[in-house]
Amino acid sequence: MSQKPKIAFFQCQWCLYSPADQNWVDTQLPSNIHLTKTPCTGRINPLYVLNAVQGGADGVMISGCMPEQCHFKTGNMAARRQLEEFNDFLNHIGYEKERVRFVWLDLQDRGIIQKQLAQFEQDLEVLGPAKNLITRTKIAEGGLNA
Amino acid sequence: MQDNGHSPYTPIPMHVLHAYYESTDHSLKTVELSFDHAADSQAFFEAFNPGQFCLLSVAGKGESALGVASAAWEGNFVRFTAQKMGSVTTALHGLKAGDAIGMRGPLGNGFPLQDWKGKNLVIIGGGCAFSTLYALTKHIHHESHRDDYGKLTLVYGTRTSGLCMYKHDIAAWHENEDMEIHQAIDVPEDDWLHHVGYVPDVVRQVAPSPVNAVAVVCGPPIMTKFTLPALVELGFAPENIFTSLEKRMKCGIGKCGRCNLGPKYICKDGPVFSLAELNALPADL
Amino acid sequence: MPDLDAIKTEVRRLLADGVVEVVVAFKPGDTPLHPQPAFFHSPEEVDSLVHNGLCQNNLATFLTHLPKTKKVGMVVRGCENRSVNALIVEKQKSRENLYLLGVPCEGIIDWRKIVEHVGEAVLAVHENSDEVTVETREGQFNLSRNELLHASCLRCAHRNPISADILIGEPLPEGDPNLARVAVEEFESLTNEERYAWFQKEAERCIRCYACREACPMCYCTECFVDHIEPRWTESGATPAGMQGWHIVRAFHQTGRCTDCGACERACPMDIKMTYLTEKLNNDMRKKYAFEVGLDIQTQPPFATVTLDDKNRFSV
Amino acid sequence: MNLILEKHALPDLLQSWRGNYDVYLPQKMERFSHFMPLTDNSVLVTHEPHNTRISPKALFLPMTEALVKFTRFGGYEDAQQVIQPRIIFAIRPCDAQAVQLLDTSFIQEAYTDPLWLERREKTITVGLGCHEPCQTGFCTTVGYGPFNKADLDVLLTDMGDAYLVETLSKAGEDCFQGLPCASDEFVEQALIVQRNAHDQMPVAFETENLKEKLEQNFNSDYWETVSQSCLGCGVCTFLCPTCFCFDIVDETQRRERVRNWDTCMFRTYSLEASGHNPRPSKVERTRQRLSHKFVYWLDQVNQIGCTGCGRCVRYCPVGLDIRAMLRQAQTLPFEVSHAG
Repeated sequence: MSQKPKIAFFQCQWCLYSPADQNWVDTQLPSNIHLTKTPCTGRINPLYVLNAVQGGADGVMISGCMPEQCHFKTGNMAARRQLEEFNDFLNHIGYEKERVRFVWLDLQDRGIIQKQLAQFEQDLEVLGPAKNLITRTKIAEGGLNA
Repeated sequence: MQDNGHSPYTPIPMHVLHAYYESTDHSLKTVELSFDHAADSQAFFEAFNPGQFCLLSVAGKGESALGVASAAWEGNFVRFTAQKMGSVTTALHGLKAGDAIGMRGPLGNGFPLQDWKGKNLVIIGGGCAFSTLYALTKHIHHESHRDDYGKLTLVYGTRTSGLCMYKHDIAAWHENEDMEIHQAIDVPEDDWLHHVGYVPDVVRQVAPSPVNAVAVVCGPPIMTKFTLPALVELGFAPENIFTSLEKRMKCGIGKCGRCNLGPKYICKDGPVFSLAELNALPADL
Repeated sequence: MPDLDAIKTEVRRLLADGVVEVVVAFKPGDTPLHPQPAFFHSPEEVDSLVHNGLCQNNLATFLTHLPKTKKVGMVVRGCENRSVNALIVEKQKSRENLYLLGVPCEGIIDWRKIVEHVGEAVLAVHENSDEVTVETREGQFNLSRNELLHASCLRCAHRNPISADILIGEPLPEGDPNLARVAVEEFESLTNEERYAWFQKEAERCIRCYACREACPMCYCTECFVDHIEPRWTESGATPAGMQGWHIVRAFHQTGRCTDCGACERACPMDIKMTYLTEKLNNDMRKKYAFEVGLDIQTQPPFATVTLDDKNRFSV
Repeated sequence: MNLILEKHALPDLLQSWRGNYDVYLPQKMERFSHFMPLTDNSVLVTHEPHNTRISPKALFLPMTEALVKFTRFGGYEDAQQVIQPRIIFAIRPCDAQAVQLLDTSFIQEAYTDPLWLERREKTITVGLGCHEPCQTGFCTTVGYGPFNKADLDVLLTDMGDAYLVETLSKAGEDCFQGLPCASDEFVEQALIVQRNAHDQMPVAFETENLKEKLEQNFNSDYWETVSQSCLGCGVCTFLCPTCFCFDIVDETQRRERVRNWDTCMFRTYSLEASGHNPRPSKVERTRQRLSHKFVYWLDQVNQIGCTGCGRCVRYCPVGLDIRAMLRQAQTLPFEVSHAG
């Protein structure tokens, strides 16, 4: 792959306890990673994931707090149910399962997010650019309109 | 094709000359736009007639139909006042001087000024729909047109005094001997020197004479609904009562079918209709 | 086959006694292939009521068109009954305001298949459990009922209404609950590319008429996600991305809510297959959370509840 | 000019056009037929089930097309579309008539839709008359017919092994150059086929005073009755050959302003920013759809805005039938107007 894979990174704003980590995410993310901070993983509507996929992301990473450590009690568990199913569903229509990754971050973890993102990037490079599911940037072609 | 060789769906480039809040609650903002190309400006003013509207276009947000609130003699710019409602008007509220914007227009028929020559005019407006009436008043009030028309009576109602638009001009008009102006607000306020009450009631109270007169009503649907019968009661013939309609619009040139009202398209055949015309159309508003 | 007279008698009684204000059922359409959903307000109107295999709509759709407090009677089949239950769970109607006349269902006939076999000049259609007899100008044709059924009806596991106030006719043997699972597994055995090619081929015929949405009893949102202007979730036109986005999210919003009645597929003017999407979701709900839609009127769908002990891939 | 085209010579003829034209003809797509570009192994499908599912208006007004492109620094430019000269082969007379009706809306003195105009000017339409009546169609009822010639460059009549080719314009004549002339006898036979087809179409409803009845019963309960089982989807209008409403939206990521088909049957169609909706329920929307076709078109161009293709009847998911609706409308009370 000539270009680095594009990653849409959804981050729960509470999940990075260490200021150094949060600062790294806020200011030093490589340009191929697009950060969207949400108030909780429970706020991440599957539509966000679809939007990222159709917007041209090669992979979607979601980071949230450990179960039982959610700032809003159960937001992350609701997210877990929905997003897992959404990922399975996208896989049902041919989108590789590995392109969506969920990381739970413990409050004690330091410096783990860099490693996780790097690992994800590496895995995506192996998979190559996403091609199943059309991105929005492609001009209309095919279908009944042709 | 438009005269400029572009598709009628393509906006002409404009720039914001001035942008300022019109009401004290910041819900209304006025933008004055200048033309990027002299040819566009010439084409615009050749076709322009008070009462027409334009589609202002913000790339990525869409288009919004707004009545032109300036008269041609004012200079080489076009004025609009927008209430913050949907995504386009919210974007409009974010504009500042120097920003680029697109515009299509002038669209619609405008007021039939030729037919009104020599007649007394009763102009009744409410809320932010007053903008095209403001353009009309400005047009008529200009020295080069004033003698063509008879007596000018203006009724303008808003919910509060803060929502009153174009305060500077309206204050000047109050001083003017040449026109009769009645301002109204819905609820009493301290220091308010004019009428208090809803526009239809104020119209009844003012009771303009229907003799050789034309009434123009422009306001929110509910105001129009009650003002039109009031004018009929006062003796205005349906042919001499005019109002400007609005509906959701997309293309502005009678193609997309959206503003269809019976066999008419409000964008193309309107927005100005006489009550006589309206009575012949289905009540699909 | 359901006893039409028994249904009519019961509907008349409901209306005459004032048990309900309106009964939702079917009446004959202009052609025998298209019976129409109808609203019966008085016992006299009931003469025209029909109920046959060609009644292709899920009547529960109309429940959310009617005022919440109105007393409604409805002739329901297995799938419709479960849709009604799901709507009750979502508080779109209370059970007290409903009277359900249950009719066991032998599957819905695809009129397009009839047209493919005998052409459109259909004069009358008669049916029994095995056979459909179609009268046309050219003569009489006997067709096998099973061949004419919709795909979702062939895999139906709940042919009898489960919570009807009165059941008209004898209960039928229930369908095999494994058929749906097998269908999903069969599809999943294809490779990613093959599955995507299938999805792409189906989705790109879409004309964005939203008949699938309107025909679905669970799609009752006042504002659908595709109607949003800001943010615009997916392309609004009939572009490849827009069509795919619509089909993905339409189906996904049915997770734990879809009764697999197949009304979406039947309504589609472009013959787009859609149930392979919702079936997958239903299958997952059964597998992961042992949840089946509409079996009662209390159990919340899995996405409306959370537990700590979910065992899934994202768990630690 | 009347010519004979043997059916076995058709594939070669079609291929011979390919050099100069994009040729569109109905071909099989899944379980229905659809106008698609001619390829080396295209097969003409005319019998399934009598007409293409999507009307050929889509060839003139695509479901989605770009109108405006956004340039950098807030500018706009016309979206460029390359439109080749085209031949639409085997378009049915009802659909061709519909295109002619749409012309009255898209090509006007004040404003003309440039994309529509260009497509129209570059298109040659070869019509194929319907020698077998279609079950849901009612073209003769609305004043057109199975061999209606409006807006066709050529009309074909299926005579079994051959087509009778009636050329109706210079452009059409050029396309069929070199074919043998039809004998008077053959033409006579074709006329019988045409007349038979015409006579076989039943009268689906009376059109006399229909306009006045619909107009005068604007507030009648009738609309409530006929719209009751309507779902509010867009099938009828999207498949309709004369429905032309479109929506204009900005696709930010593609930096384009596009138009998409839209329909008066959707809630959001007439919903205003203030939240006011002039047509808040399916009652008003159904009224709009029917009135537009059977009242407003008549006011505007004195033609019924329905060509009786029957698609809405066939594919309505709830089996609503416009013919039955209008038959019911005929029972409405009305007064003869003396005004006009």
